Amino acid sequence: MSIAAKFEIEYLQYLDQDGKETGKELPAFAKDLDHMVELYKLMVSTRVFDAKSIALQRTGKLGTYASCLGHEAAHVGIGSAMRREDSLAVSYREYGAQLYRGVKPREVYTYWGGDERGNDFADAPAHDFAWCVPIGTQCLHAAGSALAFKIRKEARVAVCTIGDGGSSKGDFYGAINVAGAQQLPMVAVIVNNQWAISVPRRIQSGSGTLAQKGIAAGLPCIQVDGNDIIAVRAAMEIALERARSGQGASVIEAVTYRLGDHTTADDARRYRGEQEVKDAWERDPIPRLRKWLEGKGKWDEAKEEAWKVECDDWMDNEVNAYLETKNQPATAMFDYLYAELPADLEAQRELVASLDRTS
Amino acid sequence: MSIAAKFEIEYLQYLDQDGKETGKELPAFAKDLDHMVELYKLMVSTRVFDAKSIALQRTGKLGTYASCLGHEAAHVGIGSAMRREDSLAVSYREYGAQLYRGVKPREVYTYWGGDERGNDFADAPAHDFAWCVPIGTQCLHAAGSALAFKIRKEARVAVCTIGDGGSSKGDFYGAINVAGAQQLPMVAVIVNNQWAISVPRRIQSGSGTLAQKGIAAGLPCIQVDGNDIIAVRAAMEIALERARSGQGASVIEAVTYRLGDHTTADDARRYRGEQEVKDAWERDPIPRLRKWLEGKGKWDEAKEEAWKVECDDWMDNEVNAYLETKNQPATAMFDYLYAELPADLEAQRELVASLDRTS
Amino acid sequence: MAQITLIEAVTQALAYEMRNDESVVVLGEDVGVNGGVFRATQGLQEQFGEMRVIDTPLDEATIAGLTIGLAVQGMKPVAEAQFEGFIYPMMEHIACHAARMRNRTRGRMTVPAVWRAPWGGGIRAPEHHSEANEHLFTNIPGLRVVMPSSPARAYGLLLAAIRDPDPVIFFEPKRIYRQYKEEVPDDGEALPLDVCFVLRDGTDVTLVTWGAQVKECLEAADELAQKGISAEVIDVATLTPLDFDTIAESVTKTGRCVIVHEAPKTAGFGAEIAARLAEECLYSLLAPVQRVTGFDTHIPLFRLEMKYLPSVERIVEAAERTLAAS
Amino acid sequence: MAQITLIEAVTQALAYEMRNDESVVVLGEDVGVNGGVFRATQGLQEQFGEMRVIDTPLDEATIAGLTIGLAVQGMKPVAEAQFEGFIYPMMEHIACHAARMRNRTRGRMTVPAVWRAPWGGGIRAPEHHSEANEHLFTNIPGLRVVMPSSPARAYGLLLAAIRDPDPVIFFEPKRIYRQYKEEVPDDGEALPLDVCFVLRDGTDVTLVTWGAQVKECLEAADELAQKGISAEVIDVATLTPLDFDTIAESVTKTGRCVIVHEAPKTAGFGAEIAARLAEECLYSLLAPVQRVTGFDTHIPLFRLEMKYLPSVERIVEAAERTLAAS
Ligand SMILES: Cc1ncc(C[n+]2csc(CCOP(=O)(O)OP(=O)(O)O)c2C)c(N)n1
Ligand SMILES: Cc1ncc(C[n+]2csc(CCOP(=O)(O)OP(=O)(O)O)c2C)c(N)n1
Ligand SMILES: [Mg+2]
Ligand SMILES: [Mg+2]
Repeated sequence: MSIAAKFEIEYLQYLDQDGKETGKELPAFAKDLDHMVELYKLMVSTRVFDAKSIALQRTGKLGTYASCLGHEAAHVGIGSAMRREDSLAVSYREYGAQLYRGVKPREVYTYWGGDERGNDFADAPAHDFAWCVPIGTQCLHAAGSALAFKIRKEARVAVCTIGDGGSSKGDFYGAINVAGAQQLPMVAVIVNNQWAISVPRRIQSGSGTLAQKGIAAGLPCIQVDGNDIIAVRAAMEIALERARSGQGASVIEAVTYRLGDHTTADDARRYRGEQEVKDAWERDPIPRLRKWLEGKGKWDEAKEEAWKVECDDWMDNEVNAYLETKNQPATAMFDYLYAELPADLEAQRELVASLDRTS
Repeated sequence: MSIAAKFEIEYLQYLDQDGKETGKELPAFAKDLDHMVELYKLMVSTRVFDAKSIALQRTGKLGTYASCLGHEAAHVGIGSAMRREDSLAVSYREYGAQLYRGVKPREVYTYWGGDERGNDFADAPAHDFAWCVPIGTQCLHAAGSALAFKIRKEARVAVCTIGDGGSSKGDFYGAINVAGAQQLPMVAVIVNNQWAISVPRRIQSGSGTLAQKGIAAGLPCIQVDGNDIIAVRAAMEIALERARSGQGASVIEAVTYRLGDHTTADDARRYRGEQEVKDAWERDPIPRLRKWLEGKGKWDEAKEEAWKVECDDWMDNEVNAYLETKNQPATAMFDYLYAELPADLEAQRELVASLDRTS
Repeated sequence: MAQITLIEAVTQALAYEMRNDESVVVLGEDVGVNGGVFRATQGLQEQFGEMRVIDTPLDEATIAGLTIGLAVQGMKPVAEAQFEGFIYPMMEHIACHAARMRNRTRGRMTVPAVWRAPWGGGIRAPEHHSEANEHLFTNIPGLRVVMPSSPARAYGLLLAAIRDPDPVIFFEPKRIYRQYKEEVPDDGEALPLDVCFVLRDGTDVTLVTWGAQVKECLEAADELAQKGISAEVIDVATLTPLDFDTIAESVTKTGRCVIVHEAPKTAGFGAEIAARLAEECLYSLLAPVQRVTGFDTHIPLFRLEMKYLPSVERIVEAAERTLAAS
Repeated sequence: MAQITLIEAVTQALAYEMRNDESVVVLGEDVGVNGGVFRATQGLQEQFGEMRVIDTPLDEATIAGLTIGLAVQGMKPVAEAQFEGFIYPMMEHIACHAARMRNRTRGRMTVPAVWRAPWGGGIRAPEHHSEANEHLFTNIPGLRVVMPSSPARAYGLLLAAIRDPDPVIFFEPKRIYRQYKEEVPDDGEALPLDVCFVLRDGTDVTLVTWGAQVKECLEAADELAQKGISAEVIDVATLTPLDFDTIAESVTKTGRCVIVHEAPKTAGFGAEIAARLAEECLYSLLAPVQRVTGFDTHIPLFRLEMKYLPSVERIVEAAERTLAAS
């Protein structure tokens, strides 16, 4: 038999679900334990933020919210590996990555609270994309960004994240395919949390791994334990370096689990069993990193308590800032439609202004 | 290193470009030399038909025409492996497959001559799709057909063909992905003729083979010499049997070459070198099969001449039938829009009828 | 007989037709165990199995293309776009194939399929979940574009849509999915797809609308009645092919017309109705036609969305304007 | 100065802007060595290299999404849809992102991109190569939809489109790509994107049109002149946002209006213009508005396509009807 091509998909894991090292030599960043403590702290604060978001929604202060519970290692792993000049294109739940890059909780709340100003990031890089609700489309925006970087010969990388569900959409394929054909500086991370609302992973695709989707585009691809931040971060570093040095794009599948409902509008008990969720909690990314750090003497209960207090203060501050935000005037719907309002729309804007005055 | 998955892409070839057997044991159908002569004859008649089409276009009797020159082994290999109850969804150039299934040259001419009636196949299976110009879309129609067959528990297979260019389109990915996820009785054949109009294969994708695109969908995939009809037909038979027996879909890449222009509206000299085309003629599928049959004592010059005469008669007949076809009345644009013409369109139809009477 | 909501009427129609015609299948994202994110397909997979209620991969082009393949091979698929704002990747298949297959093949192949989609704003949903894009389909020949505005019409029109031998786009105004209940006998009686429904007779002004705005128009008619103005209210229901005769008859009688819809004004479907009036009823018009619509902006995120949607107040005011004009 | 065709004017504008602004890049299928299937990008790759004239894989969603990514990161991409009939898979990106990015981010991110597409019928092309789908975009806020009708306007409007800070859909009427030549100085002068062009003054009837039909309207005006009827001809040029004032002024003067376009009648962009007339110029209308358009059918394959397209004869007849009416 004549063989035209051969492929292997590596699976990467450094810490098992009990926080034990698997034996593989740790990457450089993981030997910097102070840095690892920083990563741990961000994972914890992301979870605190997430719980607060749900509380806000339950008390009517927020619209539909997509929780990131359980995704902290994947998201922080992605965000922490990137440079500020890189560009991030997320879908809607990757807060851990975004917070790392400077998006503020108050911005998250403003957007999911029904106000466009949440997307006008104050501190995060201006070249990071807004939340992207139409599934998969962000991958092509990342590819376009990567193309811009390549054309301008900038040593920057465009990163996109996509769900297991999203990996079925033509846009994901289009993005990795053009990234492969044009050797674009891009990294596509499939955050496989096993569910796309109620649709389980097996219904999305017959492929054994989602990482292997990259083979279709001729890209290096790897599957990592998405609950092991060291694995996620390590794979990201390799892929980012590959892209930055002109060697093209990569696909990373981070295998994790959506511990919560799809969004606050969803009730996952309708379609998935309790046992599956219980099992997934055993793989929770936060305790395993904590155990590891505790084993290294870098973390303990007192530190945990102190950090949670800090997180709470931070959240209070952010929530207050959010709650104090007044609505935009109704005319705001016209004010960023074009660089300048076309004459033909002036009468409509005036009508809205008058309605706004009377109501 | 822990490995999550491994893949190999087989390359299949029975006859080399000189018509010599490569040593691999021939499949059963290829041992039936009379059948092989039939296949050869259809490849030749397809080429005769194609030359006539171009002549018709050059003399103003046809619109834009997409030649199949050089694709005869791939197309006849596909068509001849299928059963009548299977369904074929082509793009626009797969005449060799269609002729095998009963589409008439006069129908081809009628369609490319600007008349919808060309798609109302008289003898080909009514469940075979019309020509499909929007690239890639036919793949999903095949997937939908396969789903219908599966739902109804029919032992039928839906086959689609797609170009190297088309394999970049989201629809191709969507089709193989859902076929893999739902174990659909489908076969997707990528007819890789190296060019998508002026865009060379390498610009379509960074993937080493196009066959490996199937890995993304978790499908068995194989690359075959698309100028070796035995290889094409053998791969088709395996894939069709797999699908028919409930084992799901496959992807086949048939590597061939577009020896002519993209269509009669194209001039390939603008973008590709003469040498490349010359080299490709060395791999012409027709002489190699002829040499092999001649070696087996099943074919000779006299037979060739006799068959060409038969082909010419057949073409004369078809061309005459085509040229005798009167235009539809202009009102025909209304008559197959809905099962029944909606009342609101009656006045428009009447206007067209009156214009038609006066012009 | 139980009282049911509009969304329950959708489910009832689907279940009825699936029981009576085994070629009917449902497909889309989350339509299976979950019963759809709005519960339109609730219970159907349990009743009819995974082969007839099919969760698809997350790709709208895939859903649209599968639907065409199914329909061409003799099934009657009812596909769901989870929200109207995600329907764009279905358009190539709908416009290039569903709408054209019969024409392309001179009747050899047909696409008796339905595309359902929750439509419109007003439910405080996230971005892209509030679109009103009927205009994307009303210019495509070969399609029917249908929008119910009550539980009974949802039931009857959806049955008609499924039975129709040609492709139908069926937009469900999600704002009124659960707005009220009414008795809808599960008798399998379809409603016609070629008529507008006159919901209220009147003599002074005609309010023409469809979908969720029917409610506001009926309320506006009440308010106008209190002011001594008699408004006729027409629910267009099937936008294309349009039953213009019913509208023309009404406007010929009243001489005044207010068209109300949620999509942006410019090139919305209201333009077509106003255009037909300018072509065919000019001499009956006693006052300029009025359009009360969404603005030519994107529907804002939910804090401001109610300022975008046509309100009773704006409709009443427009109707009064038509009366002041002459 | 050489005389050039409309398509050469497109090339000239692209080359001008690429020379003067290195953020301008061109991308699409076959735009490179081949120079596009109509030669719109002929010679550009030779001049500006593979990094600025980019052949993409064959996926329209890919082209559209890349374009947005490029634009957001500060480039000025000009994307090509090879034919307007293949633009559907671009729509999600155009409608959900290009048109909304500025609004979504309160001005933080913008999409200064152009999508070019050869548009319309009449060139004896195969199926799907003759579509006139401007209506798909005219209802989308945040876009500009532009269509030139002469070499000079193609040059000036395309320059304006590329320089515009917001997304522009630029439809090129392929039937008149090479219809005639005129002098078009390569002076980098853009034309405004917010005005209709009055191409011929008249007093009796206003012919409103765009794209390829401008030619038929001008010919119709000649014929009408011979019959003693003075027709004003307006080339809308930028469909949205619309310069309705110019149209209103004309119709207020003439009292009669014939709208001519190639797309199907129902819910075509002509409906919007007729609707505006019914709303804003009712009292000036001396006769019913007339629309001379493609029919509400798919444009037939080429043997019958000329029976589908608006003809001089149909335009003249409609104009005469408006004069007979009053
Ligand atoms: C194009 C499109 N189709 C459908 C939806 C509705 N929708 C929102 S999230 C979702 C599931 C996404 O699943 P996945 O990609 O796995 O991401 P996850 O939510 O698990 O992070 C769907 C179907 C959408 N937002 N966009
Ligand atoms: C969606 C779509 N985009 C663009 C085109 C224009 N077009 C027609 S054929 C073609 C190239 C197709 O190449 P390939 O898929 O390799 O098939 P081949 O012509 O080589 O058989 C293109 C771009 C089209 N028909 N449909
Ligand atoms: Mg998921
Ligand atoms: Mg090809």
